[in-house]
Amino acid sequence: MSPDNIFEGASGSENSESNSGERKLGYGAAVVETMAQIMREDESVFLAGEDVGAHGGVFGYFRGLQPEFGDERVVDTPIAEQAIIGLGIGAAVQGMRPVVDLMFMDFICVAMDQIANQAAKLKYMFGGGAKLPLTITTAGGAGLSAAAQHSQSLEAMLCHIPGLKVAMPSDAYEVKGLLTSCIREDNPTVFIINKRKLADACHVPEELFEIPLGKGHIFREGSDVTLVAIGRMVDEARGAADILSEEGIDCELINPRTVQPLDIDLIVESVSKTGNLVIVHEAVRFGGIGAEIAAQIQEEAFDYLDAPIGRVAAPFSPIPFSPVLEKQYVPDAERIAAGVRNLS
Amino acid sequence: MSPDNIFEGASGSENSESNSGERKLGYGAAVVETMAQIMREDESVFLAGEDVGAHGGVFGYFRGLQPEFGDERVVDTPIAEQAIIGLGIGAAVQGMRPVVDLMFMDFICVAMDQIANQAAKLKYMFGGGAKLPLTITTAGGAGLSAAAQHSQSLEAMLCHIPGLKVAMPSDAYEVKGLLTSCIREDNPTVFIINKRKLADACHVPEELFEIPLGKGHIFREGSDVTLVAIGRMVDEARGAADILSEEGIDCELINPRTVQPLDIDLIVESVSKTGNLVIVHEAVRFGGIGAEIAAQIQEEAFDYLDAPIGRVAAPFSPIPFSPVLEKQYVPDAERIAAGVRNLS
Amino acid sequence: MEVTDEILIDLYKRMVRVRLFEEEAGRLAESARLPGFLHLYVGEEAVAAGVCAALKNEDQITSTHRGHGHLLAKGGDFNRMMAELMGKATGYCNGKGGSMHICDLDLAMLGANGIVGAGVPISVGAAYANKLTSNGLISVSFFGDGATNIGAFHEAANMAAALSLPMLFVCENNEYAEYSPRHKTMAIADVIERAAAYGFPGAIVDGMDSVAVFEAATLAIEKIRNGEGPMMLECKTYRFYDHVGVKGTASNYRTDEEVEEMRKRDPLVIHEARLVESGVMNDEEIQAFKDEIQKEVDASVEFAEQSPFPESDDILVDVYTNGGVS
Amino acid sequence: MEVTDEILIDLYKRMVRVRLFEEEAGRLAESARLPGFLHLYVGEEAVAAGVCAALKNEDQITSTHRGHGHLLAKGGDFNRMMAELMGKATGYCNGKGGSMHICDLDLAMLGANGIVGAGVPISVGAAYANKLTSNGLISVSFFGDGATNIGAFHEAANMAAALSLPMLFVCENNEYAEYSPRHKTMAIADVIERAAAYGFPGAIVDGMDSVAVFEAATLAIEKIRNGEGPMMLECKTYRFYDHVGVKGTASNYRTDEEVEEMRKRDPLVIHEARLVESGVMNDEEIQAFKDEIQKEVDASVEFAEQSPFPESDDILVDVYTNGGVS
Ligand SMILES: Cc1ncc(C[n+]2csc(CCOP(=O)(O)OP(=O)(O)O)c2C)c(N)n1
Ligand SMILES: Cc1ncc(C[n+]2csc(CCOP(=O)(O)OP(=O)(O)O)c2C)c(N)n1
Ligand SMILES: [Mg+2]
Ligand SMILES: [Mg+2]
Repeated sequence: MSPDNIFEGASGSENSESNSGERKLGYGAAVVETMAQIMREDESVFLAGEDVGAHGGVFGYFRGLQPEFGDERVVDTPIAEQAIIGLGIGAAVQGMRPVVDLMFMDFICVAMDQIANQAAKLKYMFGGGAKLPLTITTAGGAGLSAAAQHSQSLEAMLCHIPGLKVAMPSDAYEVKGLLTSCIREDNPTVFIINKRKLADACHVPEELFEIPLGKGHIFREGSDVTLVAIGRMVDEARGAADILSEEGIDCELINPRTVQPLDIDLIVESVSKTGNLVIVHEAVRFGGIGAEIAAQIQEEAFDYLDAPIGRVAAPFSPIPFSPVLEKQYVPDAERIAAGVRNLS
Repeated sequence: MSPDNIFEGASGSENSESNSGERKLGYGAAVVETMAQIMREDESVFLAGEDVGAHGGVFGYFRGLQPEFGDERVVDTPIAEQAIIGLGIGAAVQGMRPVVDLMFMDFICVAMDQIANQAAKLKYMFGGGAKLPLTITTAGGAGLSAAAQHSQSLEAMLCHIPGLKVAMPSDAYEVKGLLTSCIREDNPTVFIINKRKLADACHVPEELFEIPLGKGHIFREGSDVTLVAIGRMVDEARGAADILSEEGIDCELINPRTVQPLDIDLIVESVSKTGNLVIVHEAVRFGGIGAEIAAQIQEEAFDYLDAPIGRVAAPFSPIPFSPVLEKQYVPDAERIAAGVRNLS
Repeated sequence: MEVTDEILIDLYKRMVRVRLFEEEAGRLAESARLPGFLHLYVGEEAVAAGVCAALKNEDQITSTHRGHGHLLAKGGDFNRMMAELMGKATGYCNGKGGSMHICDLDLAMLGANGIVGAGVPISVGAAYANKLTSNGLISVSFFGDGATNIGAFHEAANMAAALSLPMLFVCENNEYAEYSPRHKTMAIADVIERAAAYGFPGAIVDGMDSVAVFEAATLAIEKIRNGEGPMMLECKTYRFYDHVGVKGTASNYRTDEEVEEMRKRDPLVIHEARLVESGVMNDEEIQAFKDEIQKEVDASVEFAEQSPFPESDDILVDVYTNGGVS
Repeated sequence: MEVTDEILIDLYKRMVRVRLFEEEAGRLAESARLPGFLHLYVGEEAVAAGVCAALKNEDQITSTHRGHGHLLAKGGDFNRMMAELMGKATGYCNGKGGSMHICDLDLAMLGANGIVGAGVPISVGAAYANKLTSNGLISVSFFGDGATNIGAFHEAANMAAALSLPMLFVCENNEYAEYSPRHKTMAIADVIERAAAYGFPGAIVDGMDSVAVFEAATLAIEKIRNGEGPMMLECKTYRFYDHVGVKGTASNYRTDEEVEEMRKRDPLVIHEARLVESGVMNDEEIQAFKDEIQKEVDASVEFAEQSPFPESDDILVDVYTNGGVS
């Protein structure tokens, strides 16, 4: 299989850890490359979901896996999100390492019982006896005019459920490192693919590597204000940092990489240096992960804060279809920059 | 029907708005009295759910309704939470005012698509044409050794979904006033009954009355620290206030009554007086409604805060079965008092 | 039951409206003039037309991700639909819903739905309201073959049966769910075998023949209105275009030959032959009829393109009845 | 198939273990010595016993809110179960799960479940692992009649059929879901009619007769192990106590006469008669057998009561493998 030529895009962001290398890989292509490499080395990994097999996933990021691994290790399922998660849980308890796909993140709601009441709690309810090396992949985020039921960022719902880990790769490098860690992890993880990032390429090592779950990353150092951005918002925050730097405001940009566990120490450290914090996410502001970060930071870095913590996030509405509305809806570099300027 | 003699309990809290009157009614009995009175005055109200009819609900708070209103207006359904919510949505769009019951709050996960992707978004996706006067009743909260799947407080998941309103009555008075408002409201509401409060009685007016959704209530005035407590935690916070008052700490106790909309102005006002805030909820701390309150308050009352905002909530684990563990798990007056003393 | 000339024309009109509108929408999508995902109903027109022709205006329907067909067959407005597909303020949903959320409450069309199977429970609710108010209406849910594999469908079908609701289940069996052929996702010969699991009757219908669908639906609806409880129709049909949009995708989930073979059973062609044969319309009249409707379609494109986009202030409007929160 | 004396004794032992343990648990609950909700299996023992006797130890089962019966019938340990019911650190789940989450992974019992129907998809996953690894094992899901109304059951049953998994569906039809009689929540005569909707065979079995269950299960399991795909058994049974706990509740959802009538078909009594008739055991031997097991039950109460409660530090243990978060 040759995943390398799918999703290739000229645009794309550079991960600071990866500037050295030369091979570039697309964000979507990184999913399929990682899956293939892991499946080659670990017999217990398999993939199940709607149209992940013959079609290679509706976004194509599983393309080529079924031809290589066959239709038992890459299995097309009926439209049955609850049973898809259950398939993963039952197989994981039996010692497999299933990767199960929910096509759109919005569909976690269809399967929420299996995710939140079963997968997340099973080990605990069972008194610890079980391991649950289950990975749920799903595509989140807006920007494709896919409207209210196919564009959501619902990570906050998952973060509130003890037992889950939640990864949100912001570029192809993180796709590979985080997906590898998720699949090798003995706990249920949700791996959130941003559907607007698929074509963006950056340097990605050929070999498998792990990015630890729970360790954030400083994308750019700065002294005036800390920007914490989640998932694709890292790109927009970088844009904001560029704008602001021309105005003499020096931003430190932190990408938590996983929102559960959350690397609060890294943020505390940064804020204790900059004295200012703005958090950016695509999800609705009310009750988003930004609220938790703000609550923890005001607690742990109270004396360092020069101004209230700002949040730049989506307004309190479902995601509108019309491109003109959607564009207003999703935070972008300009709005983030404005959020920083507004710190008072 | 005579709901008055069910759920009667000697214990029980007083709602400060209600000290004047004399008739006392239990928290659970207030549900059934309110339902009955509303159903008498409004033909379009009906109740549907598992065992709500012949059995009167597993907690008994619908007892007597089916004998009075018949088995079409109080209908027992199959075990089918998705279809129960759908039943409510479809009937509400047609102009009825359905009340649909999900026995335990944990079961919102089984029906989350219908709640979060359908009910909450329908009006918006339809460009405003529809009204959705739907009330979802459900029993939340721990304390009955009902373990991880029958004890959760998941209001934060609902608050993050634009389109829903979420009420959490802390006593029988609020049960009546908030339930009346929810049922008369033209938007989908979730009415969260605390299952440990059922027997607690307080004064409740005989006639129907409304408590506005989105208006919090000051339960007790104080000058040193603001306590914001949700649902049953109001009782525990009152206990904490009593303990602390003996130590010379004067607490102002606010009950938001609804967590969506959230009466942030009331809290800001209080904090601008006291300079200190501790938020208390039964849900897991990470990503709970306390995070949102803290995030908003640090933003809007930054200059008034003398110390970081504290949160007293459940630890990051599923709810343990064993009574000894569960007792440690759920916040109580002592832990809240400790949380206030810890403000630094 | 007699299928009068008026009915034949009515069925034809419903189908042509869907076909010509959607062909146009397909062209617009191909030239990137429509945002978002577009799931075309072309090839399946006989189902929506046959069922909707058998309904009263006030009977409710719920729909799927493939919703234009259902709404147009029920009498939906070209202008408001085309404007919606373009995300314009004049659209059915003021530009907020798009193709997957098209609805028209005045036509008792309770919405397309982006979540497979999710419309079926909502139909149950409408049926329950009908029952409670004894308004004599029935509620119809359209859903695909693939949708019958999901829990929401099952719960709704069983609930409708248990409560004996006035509801018609219409399965549009086009033998695929996205790119998965049906035999891979269910182990039964016909979807209709599922009706028995809920205890209601069902029938298989030629979903390429609008008269057959109309007759079966009329029969079923009569019984349902008489209080006999829910029923299900499995309409064997086929989608002529791809799952999303028009062009085929990379994966070969079905062959060109299969599509060609099925296109021979084009519901419009079948119906046109019948119109001519029975002397209801001749070829010229048919062409004139189509031209007329094409003009309306063209006008709708014009209307949509001229229409303004929503204002950005609009984002927070209609989240709640009576104003916003938080 | 020959049902040997050993098998008869084995079946009896499984049933008696459930019965005596649960009667004891019921007494403890009545005297408020057990926290939480207790859903007793008494009356339904023949189902779990018959099925589990036909299984290999390593075959997986998932269970319901009524899970003690399944685990005990599969060989579960009295001490650990009683300790769990009391919330003790020595319990099956270290006191963290309680009655509704009883499990024993060493016995391939993948858990009771507090969410109706939720165990069925998990069984599908175990069956899929069996298939992928060709380990020759099968996965069994127990569920109630009421559970067949919920989406998770439907999705799981269809998926098992579509993927042709080695899985046995065992419906324990006790004719009630909590306080709702079955005819109010489904419009079919027998639950087994649902099997056809997924395309797998099913059979109705007398769920009060452990031999009948054993024979039907053995037959089904043989076919399933041979790769013929899933099957379903509907075991007609009855619960002798209330939905929760022991005592009847206020509502008259069933009559005392009905309960008395069904108690005449007590699976233990039926089986004891058979044991005596076929000369496998006489009355004294039966009594001795029971006394023996009662002693173990008594010892388990002793064990549980002597056992410590978990430490409060324990709350955050086992949320995650390899330590905690946040
Ligand atoms: C719950 C859910 N799962 C998956 C999808 C993605 N999806 C959209 S349409 C579709 C296929 C539906 O098949 P069918 O019901 O047969 O309808 P058809 O497209 O053939 O008309 C799928 C899987 C979805 N929208 N919702
Ligand atoms: C999703 C869900 N809905 C409702 C309940 C409450 N509940 C617990 S047991 C039960 C009845 C189950 O009936 P059945 O499946 O026939 O099993 P039985 O109790 O008769 O053994 C119900 C409704 C639940 N636990 N989970
Ligand atoms: Mg289809
Ligand atoms: Mg039952």
